[in-house]
Amino acid sequence: MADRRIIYMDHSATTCVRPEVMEAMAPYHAENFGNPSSLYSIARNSRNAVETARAQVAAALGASPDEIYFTSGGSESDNWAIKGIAFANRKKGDHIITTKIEHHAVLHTCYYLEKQGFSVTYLPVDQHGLVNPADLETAITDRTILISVMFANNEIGTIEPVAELGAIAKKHKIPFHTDAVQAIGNVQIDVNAQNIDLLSLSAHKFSGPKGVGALYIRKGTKIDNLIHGGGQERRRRAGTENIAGIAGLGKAIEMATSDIEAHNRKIRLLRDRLLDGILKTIPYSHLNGHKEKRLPGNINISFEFIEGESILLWLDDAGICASTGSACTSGSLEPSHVLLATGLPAGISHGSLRLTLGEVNTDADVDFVLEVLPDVVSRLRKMSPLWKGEKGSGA
Amino acid sequence: MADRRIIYMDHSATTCVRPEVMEAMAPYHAENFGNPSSLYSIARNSRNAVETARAQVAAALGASPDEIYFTSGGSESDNWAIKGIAFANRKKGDHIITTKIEHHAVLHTCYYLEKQGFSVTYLPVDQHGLVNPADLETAITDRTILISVMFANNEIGTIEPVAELGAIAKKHKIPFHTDAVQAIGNVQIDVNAQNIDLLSLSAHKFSGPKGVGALYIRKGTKIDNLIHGGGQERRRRAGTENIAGIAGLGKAIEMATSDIEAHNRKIRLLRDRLLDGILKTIPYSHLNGHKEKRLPGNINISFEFIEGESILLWLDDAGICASTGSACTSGSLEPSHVLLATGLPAGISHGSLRLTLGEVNTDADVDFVLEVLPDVVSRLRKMSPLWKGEKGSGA
Amino acid sequence: MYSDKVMDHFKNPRNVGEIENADGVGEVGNPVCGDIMNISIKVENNIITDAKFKTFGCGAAIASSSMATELVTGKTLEQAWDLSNKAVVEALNGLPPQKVHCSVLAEEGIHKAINDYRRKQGLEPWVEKNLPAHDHEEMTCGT
Amino acid sequence: MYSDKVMDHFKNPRNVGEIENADGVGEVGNPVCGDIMNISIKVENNIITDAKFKTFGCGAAIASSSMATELVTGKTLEQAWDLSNKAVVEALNGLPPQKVHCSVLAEEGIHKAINDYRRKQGLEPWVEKNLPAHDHEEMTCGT
Ligand SMILES: Cc1ncc(COP(=O)(O)O)c(C=O)c1O
Ligand SMILES: Cc1ncc(COP(=O)(O)O)c(C=O)c1O
Repeated sequence: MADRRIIYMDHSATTCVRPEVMEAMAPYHAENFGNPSSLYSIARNSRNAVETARAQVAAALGASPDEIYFTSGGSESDNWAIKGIAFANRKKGDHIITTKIEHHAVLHTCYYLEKQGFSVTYLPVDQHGLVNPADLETAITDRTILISVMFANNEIGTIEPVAELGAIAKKHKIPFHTDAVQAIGNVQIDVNAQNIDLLSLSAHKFSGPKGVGALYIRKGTKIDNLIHGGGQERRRRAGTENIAGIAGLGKAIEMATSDIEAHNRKIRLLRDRLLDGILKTIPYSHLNGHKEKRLPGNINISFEFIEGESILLWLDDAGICASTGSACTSGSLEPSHVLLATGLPAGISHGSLRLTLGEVNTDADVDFVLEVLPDVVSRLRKMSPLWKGEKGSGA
Repeated sequence: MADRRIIYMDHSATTCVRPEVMEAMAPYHAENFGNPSSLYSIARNSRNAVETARAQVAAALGASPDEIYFTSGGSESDNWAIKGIAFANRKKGDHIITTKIEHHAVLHTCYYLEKQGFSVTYLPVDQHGLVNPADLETAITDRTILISVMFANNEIGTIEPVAELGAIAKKHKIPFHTDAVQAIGNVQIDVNAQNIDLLSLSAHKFSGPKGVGALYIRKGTKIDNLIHGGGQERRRRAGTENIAGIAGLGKAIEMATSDIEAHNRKIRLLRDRLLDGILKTIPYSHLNGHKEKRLPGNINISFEFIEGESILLWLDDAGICASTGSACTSGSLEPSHVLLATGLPAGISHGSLRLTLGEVNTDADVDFVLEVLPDVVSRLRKMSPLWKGEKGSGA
Repeated sequence: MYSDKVMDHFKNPRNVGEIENADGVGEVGNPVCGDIMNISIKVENNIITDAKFKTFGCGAAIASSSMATELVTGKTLEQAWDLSNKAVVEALNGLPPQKVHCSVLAEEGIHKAINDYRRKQGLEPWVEKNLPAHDHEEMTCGT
Repeated sequence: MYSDKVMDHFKNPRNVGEIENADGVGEVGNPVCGDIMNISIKVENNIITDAKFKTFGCGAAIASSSMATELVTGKTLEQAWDLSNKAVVEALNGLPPQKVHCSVLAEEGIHKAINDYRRKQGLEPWVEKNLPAHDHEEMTCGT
């Protein structure tokens, strides 16, 4: 029915590796295969690749290279930050503060720690998904050993007041972690100006390879290892380094953060046209998240009376790649915990669609989605027992 | 002085990715970049790649695909197996049994668990590095919740009586983990016949990529997650999958285990000629490890009166890549914990050299090492204050 | 993730709609769980001559409703009552484990429509014999 | 990991050997730590006219011994005594942190040889003024 052109609008799930990143990785797949821990000269190339990437990541965050540790991705970084701080500071306290809208890598880690005897406060958010700094201030006790608030939400794209939250943490001398997996390349980050003590990132979210990420750990932070063993990463993260992946991460973050302003301007323009078009042509549709404080490429819309997966299947049929929420919960039956936290009724949150735009998207892509989506919604509404027709909509 | 041909004899540290493995990975670097958790069709290729690899790993181990979980490498697998079992079974007991010669990924994990209140027995080994099953039997208490014994040692190459140790564990209904990182492709593995409940492996040790590994977990084993979060790997290991790496791991293990006998025959022939040549031409040199129960490519020799690093530097100068022990401890000042456990005096263990051969090595490589090594040893001995000359050696 | 059969019934659903003056109607599920099925049937001489559905739900829910209405059409009420969710799953060439509940919902919708008919006829409603035997592990919503 | 200067002194070590009838000899380190240095010196008119070493140890240990013997040759005993491990590290264009102890060992070897000379001359041995100021973090063996 539709042409088989693929329109990828799921950049928050993952991205395609850029050609320049492929190039940066190429020498380390086979040719320069030495183990960086080895002494002989051919291993020196591997070592240099890792240290170059470390400097690139540090530069992107305003950090020092010896505060950057490579991991296998955002989930490992989140787990390490939270468990590492929790277990290392258990004698000092047992209370952790996070939010109701974190990624599962943070939430499930916190649930696990609750089973291990820690207590966790999950801060609420307002209808736009924003954490209120006053709530954080109130939640802090003298047993609090960690505050973890994501930089930008993966489902609704809301950007949190991280610098302000970090300042509160700093005032109370509590380590502040932020899951910046969705923020890299979209938001200007400076760990010092923004009072961040730990920061998670994942390469595949900004045109780097899958299976590699990093954790920024401010010098002097007391944290246990998550993966014990060999002396890699200055004895803090064991395991033979994923050299190719690390080299790719370095190049990708350098490129993604080289001109965030221009990137945002371009993406936001496309996004806003798509968003306005959808809201105008499809009745009973509402934007989720914050109007301004949101990731430049993110659209999250609820369509009443229909269910999200069936929208995705029809979009896929037209070659449009989209998502209902975070990719890893697409098999789940539960409505999005993020949308519920913003106060959206469960029934409506089931009918939410996430479109996340990236550099590859064009005006033609936007036009095509605007052509396809209204039909899909109306087709599904026509078979929905909840839909009773709608005068103003012509349906 | 020497020609710049590189002779790589450090296959236990890491290996070069095979061309066929590169090929298997290629489609997943950029082209098929979909997140396997996504619903749309382009993500199906990613999903299929992961499931193909899972079947390949399962086949290599005599396991079922739904018992295979992908990780970021051997260290993560070891950490997961040990911490995951320990924390999940804490109510049942707090005692772990392992050996003195494990890789640091196991040892340091156990040290960490000791700090968390677990008690650990480190079984001794004999002068060949072999664990005595009777010692295991004796060490078991009614608080024992995990036994972890490596399949083959990374430094001295000794192959442990895993099936027998596993049978003892089974008799006592205690989960049995084996670090098989060095064994894959060198030893026939069958998790059922060998009574293995958990098994760690790492792709880069058998011509696969770095930064990807797997953990086999027997169905029904009670184990906590190490990395919590999204629902990947059937909810047991969160994180967007390293598709390219996983595809590479699958291909690599399939190839490495397709004809272990032929591989061993070839490598052993080369290895034995090299070993005999060294022992014959260099006085005061002794083989470490077991003569027969050893990895086919492994040579670990101590040269009295000299120190290992300086041997490596000279070998590197001649283009020969070797190691003193495990690559990740090459910066360390401590003598190898493995050699000490076999009863070798610290002074002598400092002078140990590990040469590990692989498929790429040739007769010419062996000849060249036999040409270079005796000179290196004698040059260093001449400047050693411990060396008092030696009649029989002509030095 | 879905079989071709599921995708066919999702994209070309049979029997969409509501039968006017239906002899029996059943609505099951709820919006919180993300699935609602409305099944209406026409019955003549103890035989279901027509069945229609309206569904709010995922691809599997739509395909299950479509398949279930197709399967019961032309069947006696007894045969239709005995239609299990398994038969729906099989006819669809399988469903992913976390989607099996959709087929259960379809079975329940048919049952509810049949009993609605029986009640309207002044007959005793039939009692569910088999507790739905499906994978509850992944579920947090009751069907 | 090593500077070109270190590699040069490792591959072309200066002053290897033992001086026959040396005026002073110092041996430091032990095999358990994997480093032993033996330094012998020839002294004329309070000046070190020759210095030789034998070393069991890593690349840094060999290069440090070579460099230290070179640095003290031609110096007065006072100047040689004041040669710090830092001077050795600098002359080698740096050493990796975990290898700095090798330069300390060289300093100690020179000191021991000088005091051996002084003792043989019936002089009071000099006292170590500065505690070796080096990175002990990575060390498990005392130098
Ligand atoms: C026996 C053994 N276990 C575990 C590891 C750790 O594997 P990786 O470096 O891939 O994490 C290694 C290799 O470094 C090893 O030889
Ligand atoms: C906000 C956020 N945190 C963490 C993650 C986990 O990252 P990864 O899948 O690379 O482990 C993701 C993406 O999946 C994310 O969007």
